[in-house]
Amino acid sequence: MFKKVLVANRGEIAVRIIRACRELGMDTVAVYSEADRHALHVRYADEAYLLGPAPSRESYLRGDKIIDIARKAGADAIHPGYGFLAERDDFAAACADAGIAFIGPKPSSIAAMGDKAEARATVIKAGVPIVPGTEDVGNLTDDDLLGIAPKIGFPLLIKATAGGGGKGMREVVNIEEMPGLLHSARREAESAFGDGNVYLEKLVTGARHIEIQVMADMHGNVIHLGERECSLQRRHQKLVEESPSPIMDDELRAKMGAVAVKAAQAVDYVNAGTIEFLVDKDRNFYFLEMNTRLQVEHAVTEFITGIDIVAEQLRIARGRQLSYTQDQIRFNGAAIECRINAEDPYNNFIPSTGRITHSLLPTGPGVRVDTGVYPGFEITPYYDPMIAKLIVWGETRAQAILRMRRALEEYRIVGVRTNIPFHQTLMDSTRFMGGQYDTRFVEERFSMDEKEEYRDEHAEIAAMLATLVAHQETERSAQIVRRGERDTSNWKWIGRWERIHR
Amino acid sequence: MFKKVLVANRGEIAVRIIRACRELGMDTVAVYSEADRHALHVRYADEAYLLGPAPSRESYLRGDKIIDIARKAGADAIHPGYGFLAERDDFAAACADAGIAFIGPKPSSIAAMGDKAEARATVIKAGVPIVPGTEDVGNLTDDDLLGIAPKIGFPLLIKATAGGGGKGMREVVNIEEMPGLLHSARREAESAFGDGNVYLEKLVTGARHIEIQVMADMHGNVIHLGERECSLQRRHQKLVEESPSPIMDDELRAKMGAVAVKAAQAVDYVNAGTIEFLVDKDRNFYFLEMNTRLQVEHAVTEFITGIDIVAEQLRIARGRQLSYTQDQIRFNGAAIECRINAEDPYNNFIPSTGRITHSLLPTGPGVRVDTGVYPGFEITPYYDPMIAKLIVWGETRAQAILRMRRALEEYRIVGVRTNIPFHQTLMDSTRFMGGQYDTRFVEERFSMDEKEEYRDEHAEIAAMLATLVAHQETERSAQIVRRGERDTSNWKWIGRWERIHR
Amino acid sequence: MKYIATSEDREFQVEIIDEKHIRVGDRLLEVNFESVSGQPVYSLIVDGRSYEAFVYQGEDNNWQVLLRGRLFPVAVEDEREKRLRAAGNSTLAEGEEFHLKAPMPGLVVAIPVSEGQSVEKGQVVAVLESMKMQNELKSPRAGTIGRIRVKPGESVEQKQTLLSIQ
Amino acid sequence: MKYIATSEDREFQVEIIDEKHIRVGDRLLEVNFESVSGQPVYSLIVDGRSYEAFVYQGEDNNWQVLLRGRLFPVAVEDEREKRLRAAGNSTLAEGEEFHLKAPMPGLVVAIPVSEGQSVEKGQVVAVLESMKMQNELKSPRAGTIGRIRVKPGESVEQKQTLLSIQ
Repeated sequence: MFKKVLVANRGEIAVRIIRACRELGMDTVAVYSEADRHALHVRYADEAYLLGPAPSRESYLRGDKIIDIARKAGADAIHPGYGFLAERDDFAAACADAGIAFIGPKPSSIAAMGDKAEARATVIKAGVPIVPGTEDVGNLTDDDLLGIAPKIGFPLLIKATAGGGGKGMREVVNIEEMPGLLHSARREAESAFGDGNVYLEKLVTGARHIEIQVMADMHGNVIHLGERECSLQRRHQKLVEESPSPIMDDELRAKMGAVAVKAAQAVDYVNAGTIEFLVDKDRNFYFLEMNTRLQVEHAVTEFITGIDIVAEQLRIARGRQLSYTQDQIRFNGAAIECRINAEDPYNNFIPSTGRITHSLLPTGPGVRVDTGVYPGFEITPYYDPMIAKLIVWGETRAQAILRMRRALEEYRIVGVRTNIPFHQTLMDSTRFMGGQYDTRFVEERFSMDEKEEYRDEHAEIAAMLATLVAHQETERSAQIVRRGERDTSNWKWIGRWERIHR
Repeated sequence: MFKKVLVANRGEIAVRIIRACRELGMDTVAVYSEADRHALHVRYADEAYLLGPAPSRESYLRGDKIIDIARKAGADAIHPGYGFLAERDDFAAACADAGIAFIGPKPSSIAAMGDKAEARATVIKAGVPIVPGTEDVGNLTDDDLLGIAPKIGFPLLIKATAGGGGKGMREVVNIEEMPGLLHSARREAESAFGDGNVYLEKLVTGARHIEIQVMADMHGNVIHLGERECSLQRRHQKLVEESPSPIMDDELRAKMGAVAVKAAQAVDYVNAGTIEFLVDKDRNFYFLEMNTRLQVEHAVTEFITGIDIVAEQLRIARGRQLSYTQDQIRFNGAAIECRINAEDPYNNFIPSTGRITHSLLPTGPGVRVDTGVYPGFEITPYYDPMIAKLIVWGETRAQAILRMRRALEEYRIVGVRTNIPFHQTLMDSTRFMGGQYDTRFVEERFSMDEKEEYRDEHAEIAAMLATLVAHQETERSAQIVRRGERDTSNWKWIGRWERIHR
Repeated sequence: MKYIATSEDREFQVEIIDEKHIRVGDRLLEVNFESVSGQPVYSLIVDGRSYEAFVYQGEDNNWQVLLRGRLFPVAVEDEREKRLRAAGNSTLAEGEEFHLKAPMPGLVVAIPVSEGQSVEKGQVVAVLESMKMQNELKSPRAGTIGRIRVKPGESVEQKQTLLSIQ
Repeated sequence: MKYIATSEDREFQVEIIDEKHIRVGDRLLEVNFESVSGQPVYSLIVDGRSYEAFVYQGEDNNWQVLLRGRLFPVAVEDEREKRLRAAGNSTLAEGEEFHLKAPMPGLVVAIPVSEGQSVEKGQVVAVLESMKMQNELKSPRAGTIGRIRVKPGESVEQKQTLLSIQ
């Protein structure tokens, strides 16, 4: 196996990867920005090197520096995690040139799937169904796109060809607003990926976002680890993922799994990857894109399959055969993940920064928390607001939901606002419990203050709590006033007042 | 199911039970001593009632008060956890009289197994092999015992008939020291259980302590969930448990499991229980005792079977059938538990008390931490020093050990000393890795400072760290001196000196 | 001390009697109220029910109570503040002379204005001490200070006129 | 500042050069040393290697370093302390006159004894300031103060005799 692995990432995923390396007896090298000297991945790694200033472009996106550090430290592999350099084929290629194993697919696969338009063309050849849209490869002008748009029909989506995570994505309901949206989409894509190319895609309404986890080794073996339901999103950011999907059955899973494997094979894929599909009301599924890297929500699949995906990534990258064949994969129970973000769900989800002063993690049976923060750590505005992933497992989906409610109720993070209340409200919503939701549910049909009867029940308790705290504060300030009086008597003080005001 | 369950315990097990209740939609009632107002089980429960002063006899052992509270709060069941009132048949009976379900076996079963001498007699009838010793029921005088001792042969053990957890247990190597040991054993048993009766048992050398988890419902179904290896003990206190046992195979497991079921049936057992066996070098096994309650180390079994034992306890107590048949029980992978105690492994394991100022829990795949403490909580001298249980799962025992090392290295508890370094040293010991240990290993053949080469490697780093901290301290105090100088110049100060000393 | 807490559009009369007792409406309740680890996390046991919540202070008397995964905005006023507000809010027509009255019995700490001085709406015209706290009394409108009837150091009765504003 | 740290029966010469550099023996090392969350938990990155340890103070100059699951007792002395110890330890026969010498250059802050005064073993006979710290010089044995050669406020050279004890 590898002797030393450099983890080119930060936060919970860097910690996750360091753990896998440690459990496989590999030394770990962390890299960090000036904002992250105290970060958990720096504390846990065997080695740590400063990359540069806080902004990603000057630190975690500096592939050149990272490769230099890997050389200097004698690391024989680099794990990119997700985000940052994970889907940059040039970085993967540079690693190869430097004789360092890139723990992920070949640069050509990243390139093929990284350019969304090319990806669509590639998988179409492989007979994979896709959402109608601009079939041809990118580099289309606004005029081209404005011409094609009516043929595709509205509503439609503008998507960045280099994109991901909703960056550079715009929804268009009519031709009039399209030029402006094209402009802003290109600008956003440019700044996010250094590539302003966009393409068009029909907007499938009432659709679910379901992805298939695939694993492929260098010996041509490709398997899938079932699906993850990712429809619960806000501004194209996933908030909750679960597996199995409430709408899934063995037959559909087998069909989608087979197609996912085909898509991976179409780009000669190696290592862990995820094929995202759109599934419409009639359970027709369409290829959306492939994430050629470890997914944030991989732990959901780890829970129901018992497979350590990151450890398997490391084995594969070392040239090992997959540890499992497709028919050895068993799905056991149900798993749900809630992404805990430092943002205020009562204030339009604006990001919340600050020092974490206190924290209490939910634990116990079937609960897993992957996090990169701890009491005393400062949440800076430089990076993703996701500070933790709370994942639970249950024998059934119902049990998993009950366990998630229990875990969310236990979770305490003080110092920054978090979206935990959002998740608690969601877990209580009948729509979620019924599994009846689509990609628009959170934005269009979900409200933070449902369950009135519940609120009435607790309004009085809230009144008592606020009053008790207010009283305590009053007492405290009163004491301060009293102390003040001892120093200078009111009379002197009043004298001063009079002098001033005469 | 039950509407409201009172948890007659504290610490991690009270929290564990509250979690199970919550996940089954039951309200929970906590009871607490004056020392535990801030305890986690009080914070997590739906209701909480004060029992009395810190000492257990005035709080957690006050069965009468607890039943009154249960009545007052309208709880329809009481879960005793382990320790305290868990194995008191009179308390179980009092619950029944009060019309409150006792989540555990019938009083008669507790009584039968609670009196160790009677237990031996009972299981012998059922054809269960036992360690040679005083076969007849307790109430033996010192003279009786001194007379029987030579027939059993030395070395032998004095054990409290009402006992458990090594309390009132003494090892006797010759007849001369026996009277004194009998006296101290009786005194300890008297104060621990209010019953000074003791019996004798042959000391099996080189033995392993292996227990079988059984579950029985009210409909006559009894199954076992495999074994837990508990040989790693210090002063008869378990420190590490694992399953499967390194010496176990399917055949022996089946045999011991069948015997365990027989022993449970012999006392018409209901709910979760554990049969402890001594296994000698030739893998002959002898019944030691039955713990008629939930075991501290139950989570080890939960990990490898996927069964939530506490949830199952609640269902059984409600009269449900067991959710599983024996042949549905599958053992998957390996699990290890380390008991994290607030004690100093470098200072003869003396208990350490104080306020926890900082804590960082290990998380990630296959790691579970059950704890009742958190930053800001005060560890008092009144209760058990066990503040947390760290349990890990791995596909293989080797992977579990590597994961446990990883988790122990991550675990930070500041404010009290803990035995984490003991566990880290143990996990590195070749004997443990080889699974070659018995009940005497920790006390007789284990040392905290093995691995010299390792120490040499880190001696210099330790030197640097100590120097850097020392330097920091020096600078700090120097600054204080400097500040002092600003107030009164040295010359004035010296003048004072001279006046004083002339 | 008596407070009026408004939560979910309902007014609750909450009286803090002592460390362990409060009265809500006419119900006397035994409470056990503790801050956890010195954080804005509070544990409340009231008649056996155990609650834990985050309580953050908003502007003025508004508090945010995060309880069981729900946010409850609560406005808390004590009687003094309520009277002050009443006093402040008492609307009045221009020109008409306004008599500033003591909202509660207390000690006149300062009269930071002098007769004939013109004042802005909301300007502090008197500082009154009661319940060991100093309360600023503001002018309800712009105008000129008329007769000042009290001097610093004097104690005044509730409703006693302190000064007038023309 | 130079220190001598004894760990695992080995002496390490550790010199603190500045915030970011130390010298161990003759190796110059770049260090990044931080306390975590204001706890006695310290993170040390030295030439890229990342270590985290609990560091507790024992008696005097003894420190307990809990590193990677092992406890390392470490004794840390700076040169001054080592000299002081040397000075204090210098054994001598009864009767023989002992000349107390300055263990390091510095300023005489106080001579809390007077000539002819009898002193106990270990009694403070001089206070010397150097490196912004005041160091008490103790009598190595019981005796009588002979001639006092320095006055408070005077600065002295290393090894300069301060006073004698008969």
